[in-house]
Amino acid sequence: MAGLCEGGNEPPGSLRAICKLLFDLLALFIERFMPFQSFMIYNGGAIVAMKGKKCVAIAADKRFGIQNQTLAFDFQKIFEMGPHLFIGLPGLATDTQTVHQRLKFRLNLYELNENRRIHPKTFASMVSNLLYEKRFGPYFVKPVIAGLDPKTFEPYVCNMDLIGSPNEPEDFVVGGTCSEQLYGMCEVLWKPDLEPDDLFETISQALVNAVDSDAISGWGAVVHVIEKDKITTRSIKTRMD
Amino acid sequence: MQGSAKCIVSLDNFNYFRAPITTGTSVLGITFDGGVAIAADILGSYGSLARFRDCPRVMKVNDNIILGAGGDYADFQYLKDVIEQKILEEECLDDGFSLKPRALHCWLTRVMYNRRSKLDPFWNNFIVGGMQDDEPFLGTVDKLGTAYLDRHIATGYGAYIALPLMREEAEKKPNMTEKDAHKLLVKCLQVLYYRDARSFPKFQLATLTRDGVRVEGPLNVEQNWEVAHLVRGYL
Amino acid sequence: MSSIGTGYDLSASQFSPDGRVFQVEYAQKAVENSGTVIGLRGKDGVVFAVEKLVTSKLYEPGANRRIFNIDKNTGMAVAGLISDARQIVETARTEAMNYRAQYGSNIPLQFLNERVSMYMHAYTLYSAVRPFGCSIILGAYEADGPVMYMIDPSGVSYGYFGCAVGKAKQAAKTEIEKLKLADMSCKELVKEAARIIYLVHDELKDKQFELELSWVGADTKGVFQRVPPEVFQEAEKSAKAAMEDESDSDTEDM
Amino acid sequence: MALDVASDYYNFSGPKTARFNPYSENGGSVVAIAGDDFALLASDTRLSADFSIYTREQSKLFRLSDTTVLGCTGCWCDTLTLTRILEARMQMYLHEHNKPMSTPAVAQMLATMLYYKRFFPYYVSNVLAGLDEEGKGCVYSYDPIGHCELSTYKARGSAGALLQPLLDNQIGFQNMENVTPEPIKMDRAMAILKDVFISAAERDIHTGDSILINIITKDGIKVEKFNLRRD
Repeated sequence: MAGLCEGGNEPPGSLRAICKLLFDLLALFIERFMPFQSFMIYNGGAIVAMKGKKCVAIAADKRFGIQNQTLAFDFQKIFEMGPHLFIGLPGLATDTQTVHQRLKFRLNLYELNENRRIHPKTFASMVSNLLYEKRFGPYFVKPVIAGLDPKTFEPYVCNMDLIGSPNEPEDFVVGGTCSEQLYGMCEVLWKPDLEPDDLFETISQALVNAVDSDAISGWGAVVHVIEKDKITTRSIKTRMD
Repeated sequence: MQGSAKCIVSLDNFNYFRAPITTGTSVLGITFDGGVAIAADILGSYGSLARFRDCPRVMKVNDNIILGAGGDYADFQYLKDVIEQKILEEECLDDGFSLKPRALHCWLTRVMYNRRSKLDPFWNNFIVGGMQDDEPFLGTVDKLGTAYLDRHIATGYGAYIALPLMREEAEKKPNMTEKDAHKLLVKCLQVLYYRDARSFPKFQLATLTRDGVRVEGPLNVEQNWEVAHLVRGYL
Repeated sequence: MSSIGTGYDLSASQFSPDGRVFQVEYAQKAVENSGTVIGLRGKDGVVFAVEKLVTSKLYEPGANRRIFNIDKNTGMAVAGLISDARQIVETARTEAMNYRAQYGSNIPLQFLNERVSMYMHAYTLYSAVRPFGCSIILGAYEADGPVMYMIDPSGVSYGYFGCAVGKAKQAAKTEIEKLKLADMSCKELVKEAARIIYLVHDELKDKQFELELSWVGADTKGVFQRVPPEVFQEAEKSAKAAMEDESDSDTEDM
Repeated sequence: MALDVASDYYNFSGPKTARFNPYSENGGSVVAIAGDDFALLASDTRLSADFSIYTREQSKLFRLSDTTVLGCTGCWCDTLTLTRILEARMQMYLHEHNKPMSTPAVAQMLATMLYYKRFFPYYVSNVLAGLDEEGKGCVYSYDPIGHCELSTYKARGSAGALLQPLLDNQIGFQNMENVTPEPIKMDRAMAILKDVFISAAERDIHTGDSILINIITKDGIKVEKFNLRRD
């Protein structure tokens, strides 16, 4: 949409303001005729993240499709942003990839400047800021962040709406086209202080049963369980319909 | 009701829509030990103009039913005549049967739903109160025909401002006396007068108990604008 | 009477050679068979009294009423075929309702009387329908005082101070003429009405009857209603008492 | 999440006169579970509109006969009308056939009644639970225009999407290995009912206050009440 490249040479103040205004108006105008609820269900997909005992887990389905047509079942929606930091980006597939690349860019700058690993909470603010820049022409992704604090290894999960309003609960976060189903499943299955293996079982059941009642999510699933000393990544056998 | 025979109204080629013209604001209903009470101010608003300042909106239907109405005043007047005729016919039969609150509530629900289904609604919300099988009865129905019973009901703005006050009071005093109920209703009307821009400081209060019905009004709401002195910033 | 049975009495739309409509006369005959109904109009109200003949002890008291409310302040007493009369009651009530729906106030008795008379009269013009076999008395208490009308099957109606229809209408009329109705109050009228009904009732032919009393007037605040129980008992007691004196005085005349 | 609601903000296309909308969403959820010789039907008792609570004690269960109960949520004015007509139709059936309607019969009639208003639908989600002619538990569920489906368990209403996958997993044993599904027992069903409604009340603002559970067995229909969070 608007704002094609990052930074670049700066046109003089007033010209820059006018051009920004034009871009925003253009974006608003485009929005007017494309109700963006339909962007959210254009490609489908579902992501859930849960806190456990000194660990977090994040899981996602693997489907990539255009409306009803399924095109691939190995589409990556969760990206590793650090040894103990993952982000899931459900929503419009093209924005999933663009936001990931943009975030990677900003994260690298951050970690080069600070010469240390980013804290998940700070990373969440970075994501929130990136999304809010596009307040009036947003990326259609609902990020789900899961990670451990690089120092204290304290579990952290967070999710946001598409303009970056953060929500950092104590239990679990969900995102994607079957978020209602995921809330139903997580609300019952999740318990505090789950060991990594139990957390894996819980998050898998939550995701798989939720996507089963959603036509445009599923086709395989991947689960990352993040602990202090290791990350276990497994893919789950699910219905492939 | 015999109205002009209307062709079947389909959703798409419907070009005009009913809107309320002269409207009444919230109506409050409350049950207490041994009876019910309904209160409403007597304002007929014409949009934002406080145009008609003596529009009674609470009426006695018969010895065991009282009725309050909000929304379009013309629709209320029409229905009021129909109800009064209904009661008159019943009295003429002189067979010892008289309309009970649940019956009127049910009938009213059907009338509202049928008009809603013709996409030409009575733009009102009613509160029906009375004694049914020696128990206080309080029910409401809106312009869609959505109807339900409860111990405290408030329509329109009252749902946001008065109902929380009533529910909180009910928790403290489960079965209120008549005096408590009146005090609570007046308090709610006072707060509504402060906050609802279409409210009015004169109101009617109908009370129905085993020993009879009385519709008092117009009564005045106590006003206290002391807070004005604390306001800084604009004169 | 000369042209009875000569075929002129089969439809209401035909005149006999001597200018009579027999169907209407037969209808009036039908009215004579029912118990006597009297209406008395005093200075501050109207009273109706009905001698409701009870042909079986199994009847529930108060059943088959012969005095109806047409409106809050208007009543109607009927004589003749009760089912015909109920149809007229329905019609009168509808008329009263329509009037209120249109004009927002109670129908003045004069207009109600006109409408009901026209309605009954309409049934005497066509051969497809028969006239109503009932006479009705309309009574009300309006702003300018009590009003009473009586309509018979022909559709003809007059205003009355006192009137009687039914079985012993003539005997009742002679009694009514003795009363100075114009300056009698409702209370007095009720007693008189009860007395007259007891008087004209023929013990031999119709064994049992139930008295029905209704009134409307100043002391009922303009509401037409059945006479309250205590006033009813009092009126009946004095009527019965009057009957004892009556029977004693007969023997003396002998 | 928040901005789903705002999506209509972006669909703003100039001023429109406020058309009269004959429908309203009054919330509420219904769950039915059928066992071999029983059927459970539970509904919450919160009636709401937008963000305000009309009443906290409105049952959405309608006892149609000794063996059939209907749970009906959605547009409350449609619910009232539909159930009234349904009860009348069942009365007529009783008069004509001199026996009460069986649950499958009611199920079929309800489907036709809903489709009768195909082009001005009753905006309700129905779940019909009861015992069939042989006394086995059965659950029929519907979409607003009469598509009827027989199953052993179903969740419908504002929290239907939250509850259905859960029932599939816990009762249907879906996605569970080395588990041999067998008909559910009464006490396990009751436990599940309460748990699912507690979770639904957590996440769905239109579900809460309390639930009413109708327990339908051949000895009749028992009613149980169970409180939920009231916020």
